[in-house]
Amino acid sequence: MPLDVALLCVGALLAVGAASIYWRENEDVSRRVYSLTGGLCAALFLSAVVPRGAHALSTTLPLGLPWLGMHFRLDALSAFFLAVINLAGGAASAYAIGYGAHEKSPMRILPFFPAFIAGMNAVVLADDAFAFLVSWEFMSLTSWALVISHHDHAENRAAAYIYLLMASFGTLCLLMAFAVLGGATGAYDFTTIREVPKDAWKSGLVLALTILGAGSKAGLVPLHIWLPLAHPAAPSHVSALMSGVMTKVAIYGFIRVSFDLLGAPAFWWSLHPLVFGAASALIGVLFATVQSDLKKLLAYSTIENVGIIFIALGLALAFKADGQALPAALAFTAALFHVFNHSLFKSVLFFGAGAVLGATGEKNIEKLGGLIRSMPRTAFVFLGGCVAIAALPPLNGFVSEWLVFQAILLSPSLPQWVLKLTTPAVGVALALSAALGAGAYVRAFGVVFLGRPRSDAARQARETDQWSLGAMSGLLLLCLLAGVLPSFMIDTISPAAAEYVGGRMPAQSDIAWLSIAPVAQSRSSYNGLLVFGFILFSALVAMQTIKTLWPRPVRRAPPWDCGYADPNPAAQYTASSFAQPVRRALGAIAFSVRERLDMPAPGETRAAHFEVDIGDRFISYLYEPLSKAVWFCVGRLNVVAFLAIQEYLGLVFAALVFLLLIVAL
Amino acid sequence: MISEFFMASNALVAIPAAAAVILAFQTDYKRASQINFAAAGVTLLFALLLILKEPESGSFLFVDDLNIVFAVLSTFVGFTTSGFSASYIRHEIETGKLTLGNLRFYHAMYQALMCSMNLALLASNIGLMWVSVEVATLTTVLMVGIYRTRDSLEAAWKYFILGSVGIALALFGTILVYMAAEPVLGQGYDAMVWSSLMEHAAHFNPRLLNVAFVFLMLGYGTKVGLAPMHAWLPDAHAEGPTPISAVLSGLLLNVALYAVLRFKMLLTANAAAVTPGPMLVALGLASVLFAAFMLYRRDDIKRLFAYSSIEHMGVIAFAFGIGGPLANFAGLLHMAMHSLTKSAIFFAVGHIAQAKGTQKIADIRGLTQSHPTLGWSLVVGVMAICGMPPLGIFMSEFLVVSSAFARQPLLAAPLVLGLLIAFGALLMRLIGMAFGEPTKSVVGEAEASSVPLVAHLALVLVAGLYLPSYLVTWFQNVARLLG
Amino acid sequence: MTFLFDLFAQAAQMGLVLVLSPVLIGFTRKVKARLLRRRGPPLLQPWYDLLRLLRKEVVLAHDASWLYRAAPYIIFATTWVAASLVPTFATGLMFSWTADLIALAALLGAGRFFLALAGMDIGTSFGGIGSSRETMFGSLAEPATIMIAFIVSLIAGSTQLSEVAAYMASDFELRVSVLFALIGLIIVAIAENGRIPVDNPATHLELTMVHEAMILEYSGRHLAVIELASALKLLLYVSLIACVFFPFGLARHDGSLEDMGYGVAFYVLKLFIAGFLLATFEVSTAKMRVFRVPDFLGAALMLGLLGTLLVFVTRSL
Amino acid sequence: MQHLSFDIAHLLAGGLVLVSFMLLYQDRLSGLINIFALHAFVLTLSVAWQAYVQNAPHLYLTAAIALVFKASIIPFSLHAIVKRLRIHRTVEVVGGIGLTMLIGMFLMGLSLVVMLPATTAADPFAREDLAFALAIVLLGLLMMVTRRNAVSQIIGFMSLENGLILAAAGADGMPLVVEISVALSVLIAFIVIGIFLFRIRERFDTVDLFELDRVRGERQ
Repeated sequence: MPLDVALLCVGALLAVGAASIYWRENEDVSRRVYSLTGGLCAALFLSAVVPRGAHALSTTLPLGLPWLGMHFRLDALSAFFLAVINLAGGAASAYAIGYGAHEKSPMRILPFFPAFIAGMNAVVLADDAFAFLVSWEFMSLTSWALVISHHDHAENRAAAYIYLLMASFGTLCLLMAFAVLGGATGAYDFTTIREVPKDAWKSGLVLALTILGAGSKAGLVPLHIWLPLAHPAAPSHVSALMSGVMTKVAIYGFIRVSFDLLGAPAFWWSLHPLVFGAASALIGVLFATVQSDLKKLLAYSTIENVGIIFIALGLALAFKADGQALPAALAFTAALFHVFNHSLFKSVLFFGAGAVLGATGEKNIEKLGGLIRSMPRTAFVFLGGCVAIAALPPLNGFVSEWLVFQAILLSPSLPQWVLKLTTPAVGVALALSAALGAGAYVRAFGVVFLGRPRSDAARQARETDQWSLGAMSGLLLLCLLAGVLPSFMIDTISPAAAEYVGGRMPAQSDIAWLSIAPVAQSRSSYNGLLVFGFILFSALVAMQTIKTLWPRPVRRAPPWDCGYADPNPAAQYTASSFAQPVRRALGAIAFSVRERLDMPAPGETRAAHFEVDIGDRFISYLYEPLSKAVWFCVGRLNVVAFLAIQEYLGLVFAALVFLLLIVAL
Repeated sequence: MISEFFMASNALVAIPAAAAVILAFQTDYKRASQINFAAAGVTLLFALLLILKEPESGSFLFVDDLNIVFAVLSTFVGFTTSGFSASYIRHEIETGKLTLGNLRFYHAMYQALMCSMNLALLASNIGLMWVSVEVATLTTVLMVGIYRTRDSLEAAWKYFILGSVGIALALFGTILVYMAAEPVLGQGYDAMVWSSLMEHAAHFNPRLLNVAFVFLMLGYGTKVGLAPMHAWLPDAHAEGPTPISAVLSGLLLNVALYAVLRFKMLLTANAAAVTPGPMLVALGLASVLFAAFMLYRRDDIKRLFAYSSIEHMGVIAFAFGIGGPLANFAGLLHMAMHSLTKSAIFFAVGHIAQAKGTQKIADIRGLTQSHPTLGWSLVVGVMAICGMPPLGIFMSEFLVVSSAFARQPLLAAPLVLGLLIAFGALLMRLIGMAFGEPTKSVVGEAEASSVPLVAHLALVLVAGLYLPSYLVTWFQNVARLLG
Repeated sequence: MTFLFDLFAQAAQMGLVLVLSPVLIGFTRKVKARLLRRRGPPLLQPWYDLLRLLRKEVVLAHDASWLYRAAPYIIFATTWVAASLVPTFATGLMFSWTADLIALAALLGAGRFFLALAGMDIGTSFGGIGSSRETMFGSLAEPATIMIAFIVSLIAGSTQLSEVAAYMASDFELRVSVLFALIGLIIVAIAENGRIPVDNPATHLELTMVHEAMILEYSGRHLAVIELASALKLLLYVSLIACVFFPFGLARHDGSLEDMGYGVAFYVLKLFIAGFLLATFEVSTAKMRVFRVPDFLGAALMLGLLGTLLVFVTRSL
Repeated sequence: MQHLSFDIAHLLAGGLVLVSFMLLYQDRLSGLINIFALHAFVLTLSVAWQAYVQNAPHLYLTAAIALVFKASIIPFSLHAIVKRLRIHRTVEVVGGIGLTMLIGMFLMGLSLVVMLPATTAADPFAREDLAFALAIVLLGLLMMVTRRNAVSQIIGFMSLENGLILAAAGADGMPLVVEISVALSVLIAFIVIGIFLFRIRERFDTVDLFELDRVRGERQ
């Protein structure tokens, strides 16, 4: 029943997308479309969370490949992802009711937005290779249309180009993976694929192809280059969905193949996710630290979080391969928990970025500042999002990272030496990326909202509308709840864990004081509720005592700044100067920096000039050579377009003689 | 004999022939285009009638599962194209590109082309098939050259020379097949009839069949447009009137492909002969990769899509070369989807070229803004031709790649590479044409009737989501036939 | 009854750390002064300063936002909670399991987060310098802390400080990785508390200052709260080192009252020793350039990683 | 009788191949046209002989077509065209006659290697004829590829067609030969007319209706 409802809603979403074209004349079309989408997302969310009983629901529609039909299935995992998708999707729709109002060409967005959400839902519901790939590529296609919706900027068009190219590369990889799994006989439905026995090289090939396919969609380094281009290009509520949800759908694809379809894992499967995950976490966060475009910054931090999730998944694979059910469950739970968290706070942050963009029309944070005074509510919510994503207690980001750390702490029990040597390194990468992430968000919030406005646009900013604020605060509230009451989340996830890694964490909700203990109370435990309570309590106590004992007035005065106070806002610390120490110390890990300083000699009156440009090594060492190679072949082959007829005849002649020789000999 | 006279398949040849004669004397071009449309429609009806009463076989024509697929497809595309050409030529007359005399000739030739192609598809013996393919070539040559500009004449000439060499090679192959059959089936007509050939193929002299297939492959392959015999195709598509480009891509290539498939079946029926699969696979891969690279530097919109036709013919040849029920099914599906999509794209391209007054890709920008219907249908069409879901070609490419990769990964990998490279080129061009700041346009949106265009795209969309089981069993029979 | 007793013990610890932290600062200053042949301020001088600050009016810059005013209390709260969750005189106190070693690091991280934000709020150049550098140091110090946490918790088989302390007290054999952890933690402690050679807590007009630069604009009660928080932070690190590496004389939470008394005595003793060592170290070294600090912290991180690797490997032997 | 007829057929087919080689060798246009007439004439003889041997009357028709159309009308009109285009004296510079000859020999050998083992079943007439026909086809194609001048390229094409006719005639009792030869003649007529219309002086692909030097649209 819930599955049927879900499929019905997916169809309805598509219908809404189509209907928007007919409604294009009347003026409240965008409000109508977004509210309908929101409602359908709510329905889908409900159908995901209503109790289904133990076994998975499945159904088959007479679509797609005729002898196969389209199989759909709703089990614990897909239900979880369904919930994640539609939570964010509903929030995005609600946000867009406000945000989409000042969209100059709404008809380039409205038809595709519901279709995009429908595609993502269909991916997690699909139960055969064809349905999966159709919805997967449909998701890419619709999001492409959304990325190119602001098509009058050349960089958006370039972003859209690279995006769809990478996306279909990924799809082709997945297609080949499924071909290896079930192509020979045309038995594409997952139930059959599960039963087919796989030999080592086959599953290795499938795994590699899946990493390429899912990784290119999830933005795993080195397949990430499209992500920081495409996500900022789309309108903010779409960027939120692409960053917060679509990458998760890609992760779902990876889980589905590597934990489900491929059967029992071998230990070396875990190496790719671990290594690439660690690389993504570090490189992503370092790029985020030096970005000065707010949405690009958020996109890079998405790469970081995807990396964290892949690290957890790699650990889960390793434990599962070694038959350690409990640690596997812990790692798996951590991964899914982080999926959930990231979808929440990344949406909040993109919504906030959209609000800032709407209020100032400025994406470059070097031109912002002081918005906390003109848009206090947005500032508060954005701050909450920053705290959450910076993995600080008591919000939810910390809980999932804490769980990942706990999983790493269990990994010495893994027998393989290569894993013994890898996991600590991965742990360092994780710790570094967590800390750097905090720094990156200090910079983001501090430069955008604190200090003094650096441009007129920032000076004239106004608070954003109620819908946007409502959506953001709702998600932030969820972040807080997931942070202080993690035990419920863990227990919600554990059925999926039980199904896919064959073990579950001890039930958390009955531990005293609602604290969580992954393995045992004595080994490690954390209690978000109490931490939150204590912080609140002690802060209030301190404030109250001071206020009552020493009530002293507050006087406003110009800043002192050691006497150097400079009224000019340009004298503030800029974003790039803020990032400079990290860039100097750690930048070499991730990118190639070129600093150019033009310092006038003493006595010269012209201004000094300093600029930094930061290059992605993967682009300069991987992608540019590739495109060069293609263009080389193009140039070489192009002469064939301009031969004389008899030269063409010569080609035919040569082919004829060649084939005759073959049959003759 | 009487019963044979009333065969529905005769109508497929007779109606266009009659229409051609009528149109040759019809001076009013509006009336002419209506007659053209009507004749194509009736032909289509008879083709559909064939589905019900197949198989039937006479002394010159015969109908079986294989050629009826092609017949229905070609009559359908011929019908829609005649509809499109009605609205296309109106504009050509208004802009004075074509004179009334040209048009009389044009319409007559259109029906003659239909006639010869149907004849080639339904011909029950290899000699007749050869003759009709040759006639089809001549008619299309005349149509390609119809604008009388230097480029069009040159394209026609190139097409003519390469085509006739191909035809000659095919003829030699045909003769060889006869000589292979003659010792078994005895002298005379019998040794050229498909049915008897297929029956006794097992006893033919295999080595002679091999040599024959080399000639037939290259000869008819030239008309299919497989590399390296492709050279005529881009120019012919680019310089002729757009309806003819649509017919070329949508039909003529298929007709030639049909011939190749027939002879492939003949060879597969003979155990001792070489398996034709590898030859098809090799030519297919060559075409895909070659066309994929060639797409990048095209600056003429019709040439661009002509090269994409080469690419897709390569994919189809590859599928049939791989063989097996799954791949053959995929090949047939891909062929059908490609004809529909590519002709739709050429419909759109024709209107676009008229609306923008140029075929230079560089001068076409921002279509989705200046001509929303045209622009978006171009986007849909290109996405379809690139194998994006939920459109039909995705399904066939899914089947081709997956069935091939499961069995010969080393062959499928280059195919996938070619598809990706081609996609890169087409997407680049598409974004350039459909988005960005629109360029100046000479004609507004409303001029063109987009019914055939939308109809094709709708069909492709539906096929991508749902194939009626009747069609599927039908295709599967054919796939089994193809071995 | 026991519940009340536990509650009392927990409260006692909270009070204790609050009271002792400025005293520790004062003691360190005193020792330094003596080592420099000065008499130095009285032991309780930090408390006097705090009270004086509390009695003063608050001067806020025009551009100061609500965040600027809230930050001191948040910083204070996080630090205080963290400090009161580290076993000082007794293990396994009522709420000691609320946050383990990693959570403590994260709590301090939260404090740093808001401190850095507060530094940027007024929009002065000094504040920016301070925040930027603090972020830089933090992003190296925090991983180092976590690596050290890995080492000790892998050895003790738990991230719970009480458990770790108990384990270390009961069957403790000196491992090289423990040594690494100790050195690393000391480095981190020095850096995090802005002591020489990383930063100089005694100066205000030096371009290399970090902590002081961020709180430059604070005054009155806000400044007092922040100073108290930083004192708590120092105390926290000292007691962390003490309870992990020198867990002598720690009482158990179910121990009798006099055990607790002994525990307190031991604890105070440890504090004074630590303060003495810190002072001597500070007078014997010079401050380093800011851009050498990453190397300094990087050393801690490397030590942590080495130690962890050693533990991973030795675990399986 | 059987033996003799075989010898004659063999002789004629071989003669045709020989003439093809002469075509390859000849580099003066008018001379080329005359040799082509000879080629067509030999074809006529050989087709006629086949007709007589297989007593297939319709082949006489084919032979007649060959004689009338290929051996007289075409050469005549080609002479006219060549005169009209004022290229009747041009001596083609063919890159290395010797090399062309060598390739021709190779092709001859190839066609024998391909055909003889392939046609063991067929009767001797067919075998020989077929081998020679293939040789003629290949030589004609070779001529089209190597020659630069339009007229000589056409002649190459037509000799290729002659090879086809020879093969068709050689195939015992093959139906539709007449139709096919007619169709081919139409094709050739088209080409000749095309040449005449477009006044192609140089190669096939320079239809110089207008100015000679031009840049095709795509050449960047």
